[in-house]
Amino acid sequence: MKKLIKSSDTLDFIKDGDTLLVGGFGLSGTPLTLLDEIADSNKKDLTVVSNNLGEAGRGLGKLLLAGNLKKAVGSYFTTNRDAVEAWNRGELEIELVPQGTLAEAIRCGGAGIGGFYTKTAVGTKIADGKEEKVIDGERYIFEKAIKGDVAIIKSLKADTLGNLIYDHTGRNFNPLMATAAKTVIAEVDEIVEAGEIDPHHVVTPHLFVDYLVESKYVKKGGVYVESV
Amino acid sequence: MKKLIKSSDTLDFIKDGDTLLVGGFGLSGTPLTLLDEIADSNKKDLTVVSNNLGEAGRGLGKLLLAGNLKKAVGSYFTTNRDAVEAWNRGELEIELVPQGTLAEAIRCGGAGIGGFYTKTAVGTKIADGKEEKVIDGERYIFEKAIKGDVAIIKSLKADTLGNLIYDHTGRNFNPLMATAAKTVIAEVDEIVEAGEIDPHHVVTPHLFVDYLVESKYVKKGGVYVESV
Amino acid sequence: MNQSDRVKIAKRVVEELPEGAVVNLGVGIPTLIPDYLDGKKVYLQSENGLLGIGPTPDEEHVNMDLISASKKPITMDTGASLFDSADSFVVIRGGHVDAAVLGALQVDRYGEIANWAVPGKKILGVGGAMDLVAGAKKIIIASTHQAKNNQPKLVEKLTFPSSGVRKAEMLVTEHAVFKFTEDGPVLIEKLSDISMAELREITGTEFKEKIKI
Amino acid sequence: MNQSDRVKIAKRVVEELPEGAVVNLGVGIPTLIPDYLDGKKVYLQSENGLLGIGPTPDEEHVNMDLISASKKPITMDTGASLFDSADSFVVIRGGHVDAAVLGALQVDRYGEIANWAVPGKKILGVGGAMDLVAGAKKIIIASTHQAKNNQPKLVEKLTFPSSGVRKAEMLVTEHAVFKFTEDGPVLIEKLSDISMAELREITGTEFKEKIKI
Repeated sequence: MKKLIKSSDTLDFIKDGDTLLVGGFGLSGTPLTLLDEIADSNKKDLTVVSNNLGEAGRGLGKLLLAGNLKKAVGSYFTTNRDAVEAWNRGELEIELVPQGTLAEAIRCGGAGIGGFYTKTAVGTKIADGKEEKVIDGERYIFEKAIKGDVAIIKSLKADTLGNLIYDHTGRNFNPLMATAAKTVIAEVDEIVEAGEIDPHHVVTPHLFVDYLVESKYVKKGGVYVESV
Repeated sequence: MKKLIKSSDTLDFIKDGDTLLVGGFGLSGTPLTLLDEIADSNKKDLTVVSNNLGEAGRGLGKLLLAGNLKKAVGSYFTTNRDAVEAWNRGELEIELVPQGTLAEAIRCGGAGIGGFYTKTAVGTKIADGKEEKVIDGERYIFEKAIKGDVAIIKSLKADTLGNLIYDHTGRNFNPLMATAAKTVIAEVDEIVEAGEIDPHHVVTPHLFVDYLVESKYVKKGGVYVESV
Repeated sequence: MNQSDRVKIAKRVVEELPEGAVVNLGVGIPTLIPDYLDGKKVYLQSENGLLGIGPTPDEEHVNMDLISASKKPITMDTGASLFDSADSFVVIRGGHVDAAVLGALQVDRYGEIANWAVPGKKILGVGGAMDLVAGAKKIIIASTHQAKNNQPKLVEKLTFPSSGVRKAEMLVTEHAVFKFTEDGPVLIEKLSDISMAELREITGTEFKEKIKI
Repeated sequence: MNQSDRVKIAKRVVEELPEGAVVNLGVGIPTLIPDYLDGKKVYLQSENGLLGIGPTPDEEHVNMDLISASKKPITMDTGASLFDSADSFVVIRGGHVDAAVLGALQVDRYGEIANWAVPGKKILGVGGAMDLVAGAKKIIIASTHQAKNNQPKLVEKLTFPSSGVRKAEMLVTEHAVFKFTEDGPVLIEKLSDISMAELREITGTEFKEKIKI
C-alpha cells in the first residue's frame, strides 16, 4: 500500500507559509491526528482554510495556541474564544466567508473554475469591494476559487487505493478539500481492501487522495479520544 | 404516496415553449417512458437541454421526429443523423456546449450561482462573443447558469419520499438536472419504503423531487425494452 | 423573556409551515420548533450536510459525527440523506428550502434582516446565515419583540449590518405577527393582550393593521 | 492505415503512462491502449461518470447503464467509483487526470490541437474534448502521421478550429514521436524506417531532432 504513511510524514509535505485546507465542522470530521503532528512541529505562518478554527485548545485550536498560524479563512470563529482574542491582539488575520461561499469556492478551486457569481451576501459588508454583476435581473457578487497547497481531511473508511467514505455529517467540507490542494492527506479510522466499498457508494474517488494516515483517535461514547 | 403519478400526468406540467432538462447520456439513464408520453402529445416549441438528442428515433430522438422541439442545447449531436438533418433544414436550433460546461452550468442553475468562469474552450469558436477574464494569470470565459421549467430524469430506485439512487453510469446528468428546474419528475424502475436506502447512499435527496413515475420499460439483456 | 413566550412564538411559526415542508431552523427560538410540530411532518435541513434531523439522542447514542449546524448531537429521521457542504448549499442557496426560520438582531420595515453582527463589535462569525437569507423560498423571523435593552427589533432602518438584500416574508414575536410588503409591515395578528397603543410604542416603525377578527 | 501501425502507436503511448496513472482515452487509436498495457496498471476515467473502466463484458453481462463515453458497454475494475457528470468534470477540468490520450485532426507546431470540427462542415459535436484539452495534466496526441487525404496532421498553423489554448505535450504517430516546446516540435524518436528526408516531406512544419541512438 504505497499510499499509507506515518502521521509524522505529513510534516514533510507542509512548508512554512503554506495554505492548508482542513476538513471538518467544529471538531466533527476533523483530522485530529494530523493536526496534533502540526501543532507539535515548528511550522509557521500557515494560512488555514476551514469552516471554524476547531474549539479552544482542540483540533485547529491547538495550532493557534502553538503559534503555527498566520491567517484563518472560514465562516465562524466566534465559538473559539482563543481565535477572537488572538485576532483582537493582532496576532491572527481572519477572513470571514459565508459558509456556502466557502464551500463553493473550494469546490471551484478543485474543478478548474476560476470563480463564480453568488447571490449570497449581496448588499452586505462581506460584498464590500467585490465585483457585482446583474444576471437575468438578479444581483450577484463575484467570488474567486480557493486552492490550497496541502489538504488534510478525515474519512471514516478508505480502501487500499484511497477511495473514501465518511461518517454521517463528518463528511462536510472533506470531499471538497480533497479536490483543491496539490497534496491531499486523508486520516482514516479504517482501511479495507480495494473492492470492499461499492463503487456507487464511494464519495471521494481515489484519484484525489495522495496519502493515507491511520488515526490515533478512537471513538468512545461518540467522541474521539486518543487511543494511546 | 403523494408523489407517485401516472406517466401521462407528466404532460400537465409541460407547456408549449418550455425548457426541459432531460437526464441521460445517449440512451443510458434516460426517462424513456416520460419521453414516450411527450412524443405522443402535441407539445411544441420545446427547448431541450440534454447531453445528446438520444439516438435516431429513440429517446429524445422521438421528440425530434414528432415535432415537439424548437431547440436543443447539448454537447454532442453528431451521432443522431436526424438531428443533423433537421438542423441542416433549419428546423432545429442547436446550441453546442462543451460537456463539462453543460454539467457545471446546470449545477449552478440549481445552486443559486448566476454563472462561472471556466478554462474550457478559451480561444475556441465556442468562446466567440463570451466575456473573458484573467484570474491569477490564467484565461477563463464566463458561462451563465442553465435552468429549466421541467426536469425529467431517470433513476434506478426511489423510496416513497422520493430519495433517489442511480444505476452505474446511468447517474450522469440526472442528479444535476434534479436541482435546476421548477418541477422535477423522476422515472424509476422501483420504489421502496422510506428508510430502505441508507442515508449515506442517497444521491438525490427527496427535496429535489416533485413527482415519481414508474417506468414502463424493463431491462432485458442489459437493454431497456417496453414492458407491455 | 420567559419560556412560555418563546414557546408561543414557536407554535405560531409552526402554523406557517406547510405539511411536508423542507425547513431550516436558525439558533435561538427556532430551535424550539421541533417540539411543537403537533403531528405536522416537516423535513429539517442542516447546513453541515443533512436532510431529516430526528430527535435528540440519549447519551448512549451520541456520535460527534452526527451533529446539527449548532454542533449539537442529533439523530436521523426515516428517509434522511447526507451530503457534503457544497451540496448542502446547493439546497440552501438554490432555493430548495421551503422555509427558513431565523432569529434576528433587527428587521427593517421592508423585511431586510440584520442577524449576524453588532456594529462596533468584532465580527467573527457569519456561518450559513447569509446563504439562508439569500436562498430560502420563505423567510420567517422568530424573535422577541424587543432586544434585551428594550430596543425594538422591527425598525425603520437597520443600524446593524444587513444580512442581504433579500427580505423576510414574516416576523413573529410574542406580541404580534407581521407580514412585510413593499409599503412596510402589516400587522396580521396579535398574540398577546397588549393594547394597540402600547404595541405601536414598543415597535420601531409604523405599521398597518389587517387583522382577522 | 493498417492495424499494426495503429497498435504500434498505442504501444508507444503506453510507455509514456506512469504506473498508477489516471488516464482518459479519446476515440480512435487511444481506445486500443487497454489491450497493450502489458501489465502496467492505469486507472481509466470516463467522462460520463466512472473511474476504473474494466474489460469489455461478454454479451450476457452488458448493461446499457454501464457504458463508456463512446457509449460502449464496459465493466468496472476493482476499486472503481461512480459519480455524476459535474463531478466527472471536476476530475477532468480540475487537473486530476494524469494523462489524456486524444486523437487529432491537426496539431500545430506548438502543440495546439484541433480535434472537434472540420471547417465548412456542420459542427454538431464537441463532447468532453475541450474540457480534456483544458484540464488534463499531460496531453498525448495519438494519431496517424497524415490524414486520409495525405495532408499532414502536424502543421505550421491550424486551419481547423482550435480545441483550446492549452497545448499538447507530445505527438505519437506511426513514424515518429515529437515533443512540443516553445520553439516548436522536437523529434525524439523514429518509429519506422522512413528516411529523415521523407519524414520532413510528409510533416507540415519544420522540427528539430533530438533522437536517442
